[in-house]
This record gives sequence, structure tokens and C-alpha cells, in this order.
Amino acid sequence: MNETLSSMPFLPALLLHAAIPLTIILVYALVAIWAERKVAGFIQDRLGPMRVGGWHGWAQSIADLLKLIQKEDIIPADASRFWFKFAPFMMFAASYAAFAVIPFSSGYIGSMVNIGVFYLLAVTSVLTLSVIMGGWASNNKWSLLGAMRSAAQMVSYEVPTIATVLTVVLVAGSLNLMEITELQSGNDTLGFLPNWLIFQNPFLITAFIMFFISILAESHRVPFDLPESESELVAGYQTEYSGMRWAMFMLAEYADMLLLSLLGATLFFGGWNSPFGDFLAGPFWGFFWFMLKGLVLVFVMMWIRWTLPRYRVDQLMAICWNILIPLSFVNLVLAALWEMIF
Amino acid sequence: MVQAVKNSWATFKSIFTGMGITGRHLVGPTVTLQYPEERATLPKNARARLFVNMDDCIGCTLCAKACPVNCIDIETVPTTADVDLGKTSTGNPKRFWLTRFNIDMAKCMYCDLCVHPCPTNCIYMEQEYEYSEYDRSNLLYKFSQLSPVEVDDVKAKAEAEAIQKQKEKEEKARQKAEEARLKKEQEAAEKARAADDGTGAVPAADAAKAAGTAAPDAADAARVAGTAAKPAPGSPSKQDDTQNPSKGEA
Amino acid sequence: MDLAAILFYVFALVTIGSAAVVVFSRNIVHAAFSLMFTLMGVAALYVLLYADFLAATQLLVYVGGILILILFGVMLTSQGYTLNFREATVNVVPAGLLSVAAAILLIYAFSTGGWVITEVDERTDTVYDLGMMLMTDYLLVFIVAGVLLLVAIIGAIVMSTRLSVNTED
Amino acid sequence: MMELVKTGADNHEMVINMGPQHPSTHGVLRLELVLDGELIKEVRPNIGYLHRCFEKYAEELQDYAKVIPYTDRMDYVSAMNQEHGYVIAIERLLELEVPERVEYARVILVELQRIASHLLGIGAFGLDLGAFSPFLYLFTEREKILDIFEKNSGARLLYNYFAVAGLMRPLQDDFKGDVADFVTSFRPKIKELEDLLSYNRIFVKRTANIGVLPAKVALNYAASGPVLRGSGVAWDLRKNDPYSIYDRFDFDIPVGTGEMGTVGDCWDRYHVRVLEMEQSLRIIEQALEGMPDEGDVMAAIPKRIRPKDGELYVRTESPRGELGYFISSDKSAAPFRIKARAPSFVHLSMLPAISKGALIADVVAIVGSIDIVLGEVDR
Repeated sequence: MNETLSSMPFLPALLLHAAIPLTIILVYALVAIWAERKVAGFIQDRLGPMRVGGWHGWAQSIADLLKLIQKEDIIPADASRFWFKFAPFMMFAASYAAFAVIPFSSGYIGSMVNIGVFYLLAVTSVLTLSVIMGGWASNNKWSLLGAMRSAAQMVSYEVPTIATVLTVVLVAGSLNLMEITELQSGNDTLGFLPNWLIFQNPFLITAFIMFFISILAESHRVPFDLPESESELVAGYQTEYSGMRWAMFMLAEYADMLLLSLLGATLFFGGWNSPFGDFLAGPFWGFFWFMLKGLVLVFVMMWIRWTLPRYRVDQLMAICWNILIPLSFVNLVLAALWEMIF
Repeated sequence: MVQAVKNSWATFKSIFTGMGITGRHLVGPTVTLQYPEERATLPKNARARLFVNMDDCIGCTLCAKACPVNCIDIETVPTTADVDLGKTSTGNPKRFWLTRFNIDMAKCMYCDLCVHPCPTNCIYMEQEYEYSEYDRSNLLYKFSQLSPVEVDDVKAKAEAEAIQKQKEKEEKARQKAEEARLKKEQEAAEKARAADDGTGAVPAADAAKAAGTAAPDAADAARVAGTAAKPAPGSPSKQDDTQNPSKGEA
Repeated sequence: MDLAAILFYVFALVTIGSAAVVVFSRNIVHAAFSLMFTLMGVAALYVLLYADFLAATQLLVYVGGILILILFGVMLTSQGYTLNFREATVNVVPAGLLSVAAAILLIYAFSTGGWVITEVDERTDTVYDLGMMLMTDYLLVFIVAGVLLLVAIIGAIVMSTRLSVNTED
Repeated sequence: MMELVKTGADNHEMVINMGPQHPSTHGVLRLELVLDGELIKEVRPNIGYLHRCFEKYAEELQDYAKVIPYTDRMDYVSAMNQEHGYVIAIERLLELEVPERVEYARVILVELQRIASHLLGIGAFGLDLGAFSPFLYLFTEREKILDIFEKNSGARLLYNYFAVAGLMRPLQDDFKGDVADFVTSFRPKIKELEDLLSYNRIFVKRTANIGVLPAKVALNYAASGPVLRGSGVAWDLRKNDPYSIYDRFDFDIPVGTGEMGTVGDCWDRYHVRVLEMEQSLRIIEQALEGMPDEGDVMAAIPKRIRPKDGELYVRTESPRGELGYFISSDKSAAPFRIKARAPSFVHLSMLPAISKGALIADVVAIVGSIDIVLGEVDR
């Protein structure tokens, strides 16, 4: 697909490049919001949405979206209007931009830059800023508290995320996500396991656990959903938002969740590689496997969300600074030693 | 360090235990009803909406008196002598026209207190629970079976009878007073005669006493008749149904 | 004018415009938010110069880290963000003189300097070169910078532990 | 931009309103929080948003029996217990004898209601701390109790089922079977709750050593019920001042032991409730055994209730603590004065004392652990 795109004129190719991840995000967000409610429902012995669209209320998210589009765009009287309006778009733009370096299949990646992972982490750090912006501009004390919590949380958890990603980069020897994925093709670890990085180095297993905890915190999921904790801060930085702007926040949240899950799938679980070697391989099946791996991680995130209570803000920080950061750096060094020895 | 590892292990273990439980529920059966399609069968005891079987109501207003929120509003008119409303299914004779029997379900608090005093068991709680309305005034349930015309008719009749009765009473009282006056005059005449005789002093005093008591008697009778007549002309002004007179709320 | 040039001017305008907002805004939080555009504009200019690693670093460190710290500082210090700067500051004359002097100096340097114009070197792998340079030519500087940061971190830890922090966890 | 406190000496304090519309104030409670960052400097509870003049209205009703549905609406989560205290008070005023079957039935109903109330309290507590699913699991169980109540009384929340010296409606034939079924099906759910919530490390971290209420302070504030027992004081009116027929049953008083932290912390208060559900099950089992199968559900009572001159105070153990009714009678059909001593109100008064120095998230935990019902606080 990249070859086809490069042969096209510049502007249409650019638009197509932009449209593909956008379509994936939008479709995914609609499905994920519905799925989240279904998972929540089934876990709680309920059925979740059942009414819109026939089979298990599959059209619920679409109906919600239509409703949100029609809703009045309420801006608080004393809000800082420009930044209040701007924050949701910036948040979505940041998580959308990061999809540029995700290798969706062997045939498609938005941009084949050499600093892929690094670019992704850099762009997602802008999310923090948009959360602060939204929370501050709402001129609501709860929103501001949520925004401050969020900023502290995301800045802190970026460190263990980067450290664990660095461990993978160290083992793989590349920052380019496509190259990292290609490295993991084949099925010869211990004779039968796929060549996924998580099976390559025992310290990558611990790295994955820490990575997963960090991305839970980065994407504001329970037990680290403090910025929006509804029973404490009402809804944190989103309190004053309504209608389409609120939908943008939700979209960005879910996109962020998918982004980080896909990053995890790429880094640890072989990206678009089929788990059965050459069986069901190829660009299309690659996309299927890749999304499947990402969505499994998303599902685990949902499962955790509907099981656990949430941490308190100081405990959250203590986990990050006292446990995750030292451990992830020790892990990095150990992984490097393992690579040197074997 | 050892403690930290232990703590972390305990945390992971409890998280996995919790996820195991939620996982079991994830695949387990659901417990909810899909409401508009499936409906719970309410037990026969369930109290959801007040209903009055007007055929059995005798207008005793015990339910209205029992209601703590004054949501029952009853107005009765006594039947006239020529009408027999019959008996209820429990055998109680019906002696009143029920010109108004309103229950404001918006006020009702489903306490069941009105159900128990009813002598004919005609007011009870139904199991119907879907009766929400867009307009609050639709929740004012009017149970009276009489049309406004009939109500006027019945009231007029009752009024006429009341006036008739009052007239009879007044007539009686007048007759009584007349008799008393005649008696008094007679006694006065007797007394005069006795005075003429010079012997009847004691009976004359008696007669004077009797005359003194008879006059207040007559006045009393007139007053009783007056009160009986009073409510009749006053009642038409109370007919406005939507304005629920909350008399007990003072 | 090719696309790169158009993009350059767009980003340059964004950078300068938002920098002007930073300077002239009366609300310090607005200024801080505008600084974000400045930093992003600079990052975009880096990209146009084929310095993609530097651009990402710019985003990660300045936008994701320093700017948030600035916002923290602004919001957490008392009254800081409710304070509106007065438009006419007391030192307007010295500041004006100084800026004019600096501008003259810059324009002079710009117009008289001998600029060597070379072809743009389309590097594809800046990361590798950067790593090599840091580990060979600039190793000493790199290590000194690392030691400096270590000292700063230790200092920060010492300062923060003086507050009675609940260590039990 | 933001309102800075003018009254305090430090201008980095912030006053923030938690409630009256806030998900974790359990109703319309407004807490004025004075914050330093996220640290609580002061909590000022503001109540009265749900005030319905219960006491004054009871005096105006001109009938002692008419007050019973109003007692339901005080602590609407445990309406049976509210009625129980009130009818006991009237029975003592009139010196009435209550039929045996009624006494047993009342104990069973009241203990079921205690379980239902604790299920809601625990579930909502979990919800406050972010655990959503336990809340709904517990609600499923609560629904079963409410089904039993609905079958017998006709209502699911506000029953008006207890009458003076009796029950408003006869018990259903399968009452005993229903209750026995519930008891057997409920036991494993307590175990599940313990695994899912009580001993979840995150939950423990959020509740242990938080909002510690020492026994002495609790006594000074006249705390009662699970809040007092959570502080390690074995005080239960069912044992210490038995009313109804509670002296016939064998059960324990669970107290806070500081298993996860300090005695009297949020976890202890929470766990006392879990253990109390177990004890309630024990009482129900014994009551089912002792309850006569036949008998009246209504004693002969005077048609018009006109107690003789006098006043009395009756206290019962509601799920939230000591629920007392003070009734002063002047021979008329209406009580001269009714005063309800609501445990939630008493417990809310110590919130400022135990939440000083905590974080916002801890206030949520503390409010959840003292389990207030605003209908009872404001009455």
C-alpha cells in the first residue's frame, strides 16, 4: 500500500494517508465505547445497551454520537473561551498524530520515520498539556484539580513508559516501529513460540508488566483514573464540557487507549505478525492480527476497570516514583546485560 | 525490600482474585429484566396505585380521615327519601350520593393507611404501576360516577329536601311556640281568675315558670333549623374540582 | 516557491506570532499556553531542517515537560495566575533602549556576516550519527552533563525529603 | 479566576464545595472543604437540603398511627428499622402486649433490612472508591430481600408494614421458606465480597489508616452502631439494652480490630458491617426456628390511640446506630412532642474531626465509611 501511495500525486496521497488512521480511530471508538458498556454490563450481570439497532444495541454509540452532535455547546460564562474551545481539538490532534508511526500491517504505515517510538512518545506528551488547558479554561475548581492531577500523573508515568520502551528498543536495536515488527517475524523461539520480543528476553516480560501499568495510568484508566474520577472530582477536567467538545475528549481518550495498546502489541507481541508463522499472514491478515492483539489489551484494560477500585493520588505517585521508575531502570540494565551475555 | 516484594505480590494476587471473580460474572448469567419487553410479575400484595370501587363505597370518609397527606377528597350529599341507592356487596346500605371522590395520586405516598379502615373494602391498591403523565393534573383521579348535571340535580334535590325538612322543623317549632303561648295565655287567664279568687297564688307562680322555659325552647328549635339549612346554599361554590380544597392542612 | 518554503513561512509565522502573544499577553496562563505554539513551531522548523530527533526532543522535553512545569509553577504559586500584568511597566525606557540596541546588533550581524550556503544534507538516520557523536567526540561533555543532572536530581531528593513524607508504602 | 479564601491567613487555601450535587455525598449533603492543594484543612458540613419537618409534622398529624409512614422516610434505606423503633415506643406507651409471632416476624424483617442496608452502604462505599461492580453484585442480593418485603408488605422501599402491636398485613404462607432460601444463597456472596473488595489491596490501601476514629473520641461524640464498633467498642443495643425479643438470640458483636491498619479506621468500620451481616444471618436462622407457624399478626388495640400522660425514650439498634424516639404524650390523639435521635446526624458531626489533614479522596472514603443517609440527617 505504501508503494501505491508513493506513486500517487502528493496531495491525494497525503489526504489518504491522513484518512486511513482517522477512519480506524473513528470506527474503533464507536465500537469500543459500545464494547466498554457491554463488557461492563456482562461483568455486572447486566446486558448493557440493548435497544438501538437490533442485535445487542450495536448502534448505541452511533445514536449517542448523533445526540452529542445536536447538543448545545455550553461554554461557562467565566471560562477562558479560546482555550476552552481549543483544548479538545488539541487533545484529539495529539493522539491522532501519534498514529502516524503505527505499522498497521506489513503494507501500511503512515510515516516510516526512523525515530518512530520516540516521535510517538513526544507527541502523546502534548495530551497532558491539553488536559491542563481544558481543566484550567473551564474555570471550575474541580476541573482544575483534575487537570493538575492529570498533569502530575502523566508527567510521572511518562518516565517508566519511556524506560520500558527503551528496554525494547535496546533489545531490538531500532526506533522504527516497522523495523521492530519485522524483527519479530518467524516462529522459532524454543522451536514453537513466535519470535515475539516478549519471548526473547526474560526481562522483557517484567518490562511488559511495567509498561502495561504505565499505559493504564497514561490513558487514565482504573485504577489510575484520578483525573476524571467521577466519585471524587465529579468528572475532573471534563466537568464543564458538553456536546461535541466532550465527545472529542472521549474520542481522544479512547484513541489514546488504542494507541498505547497497539504500541504494546508492536513492541512486545510481534505487531502484525501472525502467531502461526506463515499461516494467515499477508498485509490484510497482518492488519487483522495487529488489531486483534491491540484489542485484547484494550479488553484487559476494560476488565480491570470494572474490577478494581482506584488509587489515591499520592499512592499513585508513590507507585510510580518508588516502584516503577527504579524497577524499570534496573530492568533496563538487566535486559542489556542479558543481551550482552547471550 | 522483602516487605515490598511481599506487598507487590499480595497486590497482584488480590487483583487477579478480583479479576477472576469479575471474569466468572462476565461469562455468567445476567439477572436483569429487559423492561418494556419483559415485566416483573408483582406479588398480589403489591401496592402501586389506589383504586376505588365506587359501587361499594358508602361515603363514610374514613379513608380521607386516615390519609396522612390529605390526598383523598370526598364530598357527599345525603340521599333524599324517594331514592334508594341500594346496598353494597358487603351488605351495607348506601345513604349518600358521592358527588366528589378525588384521589390525587401525585400526592399519594402509598402508605396503605386508607385501605384498612374501609368498612366495605372498596378502596385498595392495584398492581398497575405505569401511569406516569405529562400533565400533573391528569394524576388527579376522579372516581365519582355522577356527571356534573347529575351532581347538580342531586344537590338541588338534597337542598330542596333540606329546605323542606327545615320548613317542617320551623313549622313544628312555630306550632310548639304557639302551643306554649296559648298555654301561657290560658295560665295567665287562670292566674287572673285565681287572683280574683284570691286563693290561687301558688299555681300562678308555677305557670309563670313554665312560660319562661317554653320561650327559649322555641328559640332553640329555630336555631337548629337555621343551621340545618345553612350548608345547602353554600355548597355550590365548592364544586370546583381542579382546585382541590385542602381543608385539613391548617 | 515550493512546499517546504511555504511550510517554513507558515511555521515561522506561527512561532513569531505566538511568541508575541507570550510577550504581550496580560494573563500569564495565556502566555504559557501560547508558548506551546512557539515551541511546536520551532519543532516544526527543526523537522524542515531534517533534524527529526531534535524536533521530537523539543516536543518531549519542552512541551511535555518544561512547559507543564511552568504551568505548575504558575498555577501552584499563590495568586500567580490571577495576576494581570500592567501594560505600562516602570522600566519601559531602559527596556526599550536595550531592545533597540539588540535589534541593531542583530541586523548588523545578519547583514554583514559571511553566510555560507550549502546544499541541504538529506540525512536519513540522524539518530545513529547523534549517538555516535555523543559516544565519541562529545563523550566528555555528555558525561559532564549527566553528572550535572545527577547532582540536580540528588539535590531535589534531598530538598523534598526534608518535608516529612510518609515513607511507608 | 478562582476564589481565594479571604478569611484564612494563608492565601493559598482554596474553598471548594463538595455537594449538594456530588456523586459521593450520598444525597444532598454539602461539604465546604478548605483545601491546601488536595489536603483538607477544614470540613464544614452543611445540612438541611432534605429537611421535611418530621418532628413537627408528627405532632400535627393527630394520630399516632399516621406517623409510621413518615418514620419510613427518615432513613429510607432501612425503613423497617425506623418503624420498629417507633412502634415499640407506642407499644410501651400503651403498655400493649405484642403477639409472639409478630415479634419473631419483626426481628426477621428488621435483620433482613439491616443486611439490605449494609449491602447498600458497602456497595456505595466501594463505588465511592471507584469499584463499580461490587455495588451491582450487592444490589442483586438486596433485590432478593426487597422481593421478600414486597411479597409481604406490598412495597419495596417504604413499607409502612409495622403497625402498633402487629403487622399491617398478614405474612405470606411461604415467608419462612423465602427467608431460609435467601439465607442459604447469601452466605457465599459474603465470601465473594471479601475476596473482591475487602481484601483487595487497593481497597485496603484506600481505607486502612484513613479517618481513624479512636474509641474515646467516638464515645465523646456519642457515636453508635458500626461506627462505634469499628473503633473497637463492643456496644450493641440488641445486647446491651435488649428490646423486642433480642435477648433470646445468640449472636456476637463484631468490633474493629485494626486488622489492616489502626483500630477505628475506614476499613474497620467497613468490615464491621460485613461481619454484622453474618451475625444478622445467624439471628434470622434462630428466629426462623423459634417463630410460631400460626398466630395473629395483630393484637387487639384500642381504636383510638390515646396514651396516658407521660414521656419516654426508646432506643433501638438501626443499621446506622442508636435510633431513639423520644415521645411526650398529653393524653390527646397526637403526640405532644416527638424527637428522633438520628445516628447519621450524630456521625456526620464528627466528620470535621476525623477528616482534618486528609486528602479529598479520603473525605470521600470517610463519608462513605460512616454511611450516612441524608434523609435521616435532615429528617
